[in-house]
Amino acid sequence: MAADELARFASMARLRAFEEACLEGVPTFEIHGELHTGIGQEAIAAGMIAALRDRDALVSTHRNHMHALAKGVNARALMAEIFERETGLCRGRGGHMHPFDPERNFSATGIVGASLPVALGYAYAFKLRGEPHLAIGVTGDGGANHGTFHECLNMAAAWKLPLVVLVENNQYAISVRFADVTATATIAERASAYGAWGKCVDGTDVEAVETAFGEAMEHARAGKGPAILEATCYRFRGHYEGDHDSYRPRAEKKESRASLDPIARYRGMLIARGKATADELDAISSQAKFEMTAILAAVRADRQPDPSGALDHIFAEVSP
Amino acid sequence: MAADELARFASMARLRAFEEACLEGVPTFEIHGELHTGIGQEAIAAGMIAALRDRDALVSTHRNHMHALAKGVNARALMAEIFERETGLCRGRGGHMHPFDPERNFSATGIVGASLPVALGYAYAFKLRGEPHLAIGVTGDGGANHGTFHECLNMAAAWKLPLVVLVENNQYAISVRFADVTATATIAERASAYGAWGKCVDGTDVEAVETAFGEAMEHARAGKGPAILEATCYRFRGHYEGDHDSYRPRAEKKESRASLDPIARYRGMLIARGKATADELDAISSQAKFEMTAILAAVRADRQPDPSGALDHIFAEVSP
Amino acid sequence: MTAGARPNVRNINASQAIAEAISLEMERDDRVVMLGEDVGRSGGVFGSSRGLQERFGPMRVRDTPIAEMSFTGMGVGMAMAGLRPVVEIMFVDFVGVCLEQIYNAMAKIPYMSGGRVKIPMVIKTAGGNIGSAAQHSQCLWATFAHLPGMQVVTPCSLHDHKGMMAAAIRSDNPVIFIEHKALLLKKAKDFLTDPHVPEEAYATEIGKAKVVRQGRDVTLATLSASVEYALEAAAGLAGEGIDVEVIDLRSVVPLDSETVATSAERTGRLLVVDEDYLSFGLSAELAMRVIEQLGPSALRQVRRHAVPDVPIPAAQSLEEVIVPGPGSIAQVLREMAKGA
Amino acid sequence: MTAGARPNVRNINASQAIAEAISLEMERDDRVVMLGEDVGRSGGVFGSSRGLQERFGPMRVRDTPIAEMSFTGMGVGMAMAGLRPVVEIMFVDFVGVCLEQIYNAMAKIPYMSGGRVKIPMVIKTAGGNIGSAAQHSQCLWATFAHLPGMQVVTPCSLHDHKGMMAAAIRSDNPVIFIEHKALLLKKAKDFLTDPHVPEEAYATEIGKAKVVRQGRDVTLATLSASVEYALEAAAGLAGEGIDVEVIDLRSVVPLDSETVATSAERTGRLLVVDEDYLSFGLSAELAMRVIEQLGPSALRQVRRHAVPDVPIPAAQSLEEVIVPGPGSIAQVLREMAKGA
Ligand SMILES: Cc1ncc(C[n+]2csc(CCOP(=O)(O)OP(=O)(O)O)c2C)c(N)n1
Ligand SMILES: Cc1ncc(C[n+]2csc(CCOP(=O)(O)OP(=O)(O)O)c2C)c(N)n1
Ligand SMILES: [Mg+2]
Ligand SMILES: [Mg+2]
Repeated sequence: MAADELARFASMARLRAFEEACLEGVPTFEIHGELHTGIGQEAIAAGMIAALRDRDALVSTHRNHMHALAKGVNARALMAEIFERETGLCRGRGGHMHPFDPERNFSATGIVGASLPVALGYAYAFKLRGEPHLAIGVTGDGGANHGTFHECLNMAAAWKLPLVVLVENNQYAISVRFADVTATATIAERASAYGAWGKCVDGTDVEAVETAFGEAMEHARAGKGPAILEATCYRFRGHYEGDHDSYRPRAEKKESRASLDPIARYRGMLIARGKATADELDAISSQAKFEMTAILAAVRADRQPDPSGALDHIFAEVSP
Repeated sequence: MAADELARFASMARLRAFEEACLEGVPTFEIHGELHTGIGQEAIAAGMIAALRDRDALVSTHRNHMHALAKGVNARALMAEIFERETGLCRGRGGHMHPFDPERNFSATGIVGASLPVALGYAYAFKLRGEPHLAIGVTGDGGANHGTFHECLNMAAAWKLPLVVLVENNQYAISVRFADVTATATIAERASAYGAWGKCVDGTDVEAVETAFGEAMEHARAGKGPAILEATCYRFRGHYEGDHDSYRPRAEKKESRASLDPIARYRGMLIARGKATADELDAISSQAKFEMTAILAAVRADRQPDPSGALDHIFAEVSP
Repeated sequence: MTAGARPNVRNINASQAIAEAISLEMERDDRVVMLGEDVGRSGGVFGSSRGLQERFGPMRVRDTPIAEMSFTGMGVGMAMAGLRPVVEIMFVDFVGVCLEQIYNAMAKIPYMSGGRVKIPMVIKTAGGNIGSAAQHSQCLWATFAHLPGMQVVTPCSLHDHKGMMAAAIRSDNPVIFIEHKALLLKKAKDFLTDPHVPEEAYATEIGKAKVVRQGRDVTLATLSASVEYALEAAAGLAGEGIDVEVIDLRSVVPLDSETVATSAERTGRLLVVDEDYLSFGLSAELAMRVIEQLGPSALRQVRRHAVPDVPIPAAQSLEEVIVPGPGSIAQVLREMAKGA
Repeated sequence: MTAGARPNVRNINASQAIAEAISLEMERDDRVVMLGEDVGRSGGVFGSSRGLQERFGPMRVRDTPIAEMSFTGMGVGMAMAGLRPVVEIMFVDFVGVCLEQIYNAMAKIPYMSGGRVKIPMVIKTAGGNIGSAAQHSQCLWATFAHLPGMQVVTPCSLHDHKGMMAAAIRSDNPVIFIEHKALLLKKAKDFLTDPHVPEEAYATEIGKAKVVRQGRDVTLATLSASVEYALEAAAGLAGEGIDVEVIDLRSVVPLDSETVATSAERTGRLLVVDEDYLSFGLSAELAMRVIEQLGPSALRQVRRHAVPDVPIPAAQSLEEVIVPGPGSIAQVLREMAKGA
């Protein structure tokens, strides 16, 4: 399965290169609001790709770019949206926290706790229509303490809806430490309160995520109700670009970046396994960087939306 | 402990007599909004009395009269409030869903899911000030599916706050059956999701409630964090007076009224135990009825609030 | 005056008219689904979804737990998945637990997606005073109307209850449909406004106000149950020689201020009656739009009569002086007729 | 024009002024507590509670999980238990998940309890546009103001940020304190309004508007960051011979329409500038109150300039034409000065 292994590595490389390209838009004010990247958390999105199908629905959060790419959203259109261009996925109206791709059943929200309900709606629609698709709702560890976590898992379980709740547990909600505001050691163990499937996995190990996510999806597909997959990880940058991030100890950040980098880890694993050489993997990384740099250049040539369209799209029809 | 047993019986008799007196105000439009009574659920409130202390806080729901009485709220003032009188606990402004008695740290809300957060605030204040008081938040089975259940238990557990969550599980949220919308067989088993204490008790058995509520209070008092006590029961009347209640099968209602009446059950137990005769217990019931009838008569003689005061109390101080 | 005498008028209430509209729309379009507390087995606490679950099954008519934030968001997800959900928030007062999904998701996604995503979703909810105190009596239409991206429909006549619910369901826009508890249980024969409800499916255009009584002296614009109160007041005043034009706004968004301005220009006097709170609400917005249209000096008098920024008290003696009713409306009209 | 040159002016930003106010009030009164996301270890995402947790400990300055509905209700319970909580809702846009506890509990309990219970509670939250798109840019002061029982404070000057936060904490009433993100990080030297922040504790009375620039031609009433924009516009127009009177409303509830009416009566022209949504908001309410006070024909012109009922777009090119700024304000003023 060397091909799969290289594909996984390439996915992670692409995700990181995409985020790094986005970073370029901050100092230039091309992205004039805030920006949240998922750098350091690539193994989770990459680990989802294998099990995701085209019509599955994925509803993400403020930290959504990598999930969008995993779901197959066009990178050029996504980056253009993040860079506030008319060519963006949403014509520059939505911006980086609110990308919508109806063709891929992908969406996101900037409001914590607001993603799972929408995913639940997709799950319900799939069940109602007898479709085999699944709905995946993403939340952070912080979002898992919001009431919607409870409400949605309870409903999904009571009605056996095909919902997978993916918890990206990076140990922090901005500055607030998971352990300081959470009753249990993991989110996954709450599964028992809903008769749901639950597992906590090392979210910096792309293969472990892929396996566990596959299991979660199978559980939901089998009509057994919701699954909670918690993937632990560490956020490598500030909560948003510009965050002082002084709430995380310097040593913790340093150590985590060294030991929890999913790309470096997988690189080491593949070399140790003799699946690829360092040069081969570096070439993949370069290729990803090249692709995203090209997209960035193209996006930068695009226009911002024409101000005359500022009032378009509020209502679907002209009000009578 | 015959004295305790008779006191318990008397408490339940008083609670029921109070509610029955309230019923009188509906056809006369003295209570011109809706009215929710707890008839059939007396063992729960009565079972709380032994462990409740004066400064403990109790935050109740739309079905709050019996909790208020259990907390020691003055029956005359409470009934006057329900009957919309100037002599009421809140001068007729609050009405039956919104009684506030700051001296007893008793309050309620008409919004489902809104009681536990307020109770959590009391619990936090008690801990902050190093006071030994406990906070009790009441919810129905329906309210336990609201997100606040999760949020509050999580916070109370993370911070080891002295909170007792009392769930009155009467199997229905208006017409919606507990089992149709709930993932687990009990609410109490969710305790594991919060590392909390949890127990489900027969809420039509006043002694069982008293024992279990005492344990829950002890747990919270010991600084071990929140306790969930679920008490099963059956609502004998419609959700509110005037409810068609056709969503509950006739046979179910009949059987439940016969087998789950906490007062009849306790009456039978006490007679069987030889603790009291039927006549003695009937005398207690008559006495309760007499007391509440007298209060009702007094309340009926009270005035409604003077219309000229309709704009009072919006703000504490005159706005500058 | 009332419909009792009229033939061809079924003596149904507004809840029945609504249930009929939803039923017909569910029949026409199997993407239409309904969800909320007690909408299924019970048929709605006011009966406005009676019979639907029996007819369309529990998947299309879903009783939910008390979890408004999540089932409202579920509606948003359903709409994105191609369904046309009607989500009931039993009383509008409860919207504080789920406004998030309504105003940040439902109402904004069409715009945020650059027009790529439509949210054909109806929030159906009951407002208004029938004696239920501070947490169960509010109207709150202005709360929704202040937030962009949703139409806000507030029918009064029986005819409109059915027609505007159908229009709301057929609309590709998010619609807030606010019922008035007093109208839901009011029967055709007791309505002053149009009580005629054809049995077949029909949709009534959203966004047009209607002159429900013509008059010379004062223009009274209002909505929902207050239209009935206004007509009652106007009928009484006719005997005193005061001739009131009554306009049923029918929706708050869109707000048909043109119809009001046309009338007010003629009468020179405008009264806005509103059962919602006075300040930062419908009354100022409508009056200002009329003034903007006609110029500041076109009107001799402008008055607002609404709940005076106070929570609704429980006691009837207090509620009566807080909430506009036929008596208080008549009083204001009398004052205006006496004035310039 | 700016404070750079002035001695005695500490070059702090509004976040620091607020943190200082809270700190002094916590020192004066140990019933004052603060809670919210990131208010503790991080000192607030805008730094407006920096240093408080170190100083007063984690029980009095509590970092919460993301559970606004419950921690807002917790604030209500704390207030009933005798504390004086300051609850931070990080961005006002998030209020949709917890409005319930704000408007049905915090704001109504004083009335519902017949005056027996006071809720001395402050909701502290940041609004306003700094490029954060539809779900992180709203102002929403009119949403609160429409609902009775809470004061709504919207400071602009640095001096007011400190003084009004202190007043809000000392008040026995529920207060919504809405900061503007652009002001929170703006330093004294860049303020056009009063940048002077005494180090000692002081409280500024809530409910009085302030004329921050005198002028003959047009009365411009506004609030929050728009006061700065208005002053900038007015300064530019002075060179064109247009003399604008600028009024800082400072609070939306109470709304000091008297001060505005007094000015507008003199100038005959009223412009309300509002960074909140146009319809069913502050602009109509204020204009109507002025008209009610002065009579319909006292003003030659009334204009409203606000966000035109559209979600805030992400792209700067769109945001700029949606949100009132110095340029667009100047444009409206020019049109008004040309008119009657
Ligand atoms: C309802 C709501 N409250 C607060 C916020 C502000 N906020 C945005 S992201 C965030 C932290 C989220 O933490 P987590 O869910 O762990 O996700 P992470 O950022 O760590 O990926 C907060 C508090 C918000 N957007 N919505
Ligand atoms: C947020 C909210 N949603 C809905 C309601 C309407 N409502 C009032 S009581 C009730 C049912 C409550 O059920 P449960 O919690 O089991 O209490 P019970 O009435 O059975 O005692 C509902 C849906 C409400 N008051 N608040
Ligand atoms: Mg996190
Ligand atoms: Mg129940």
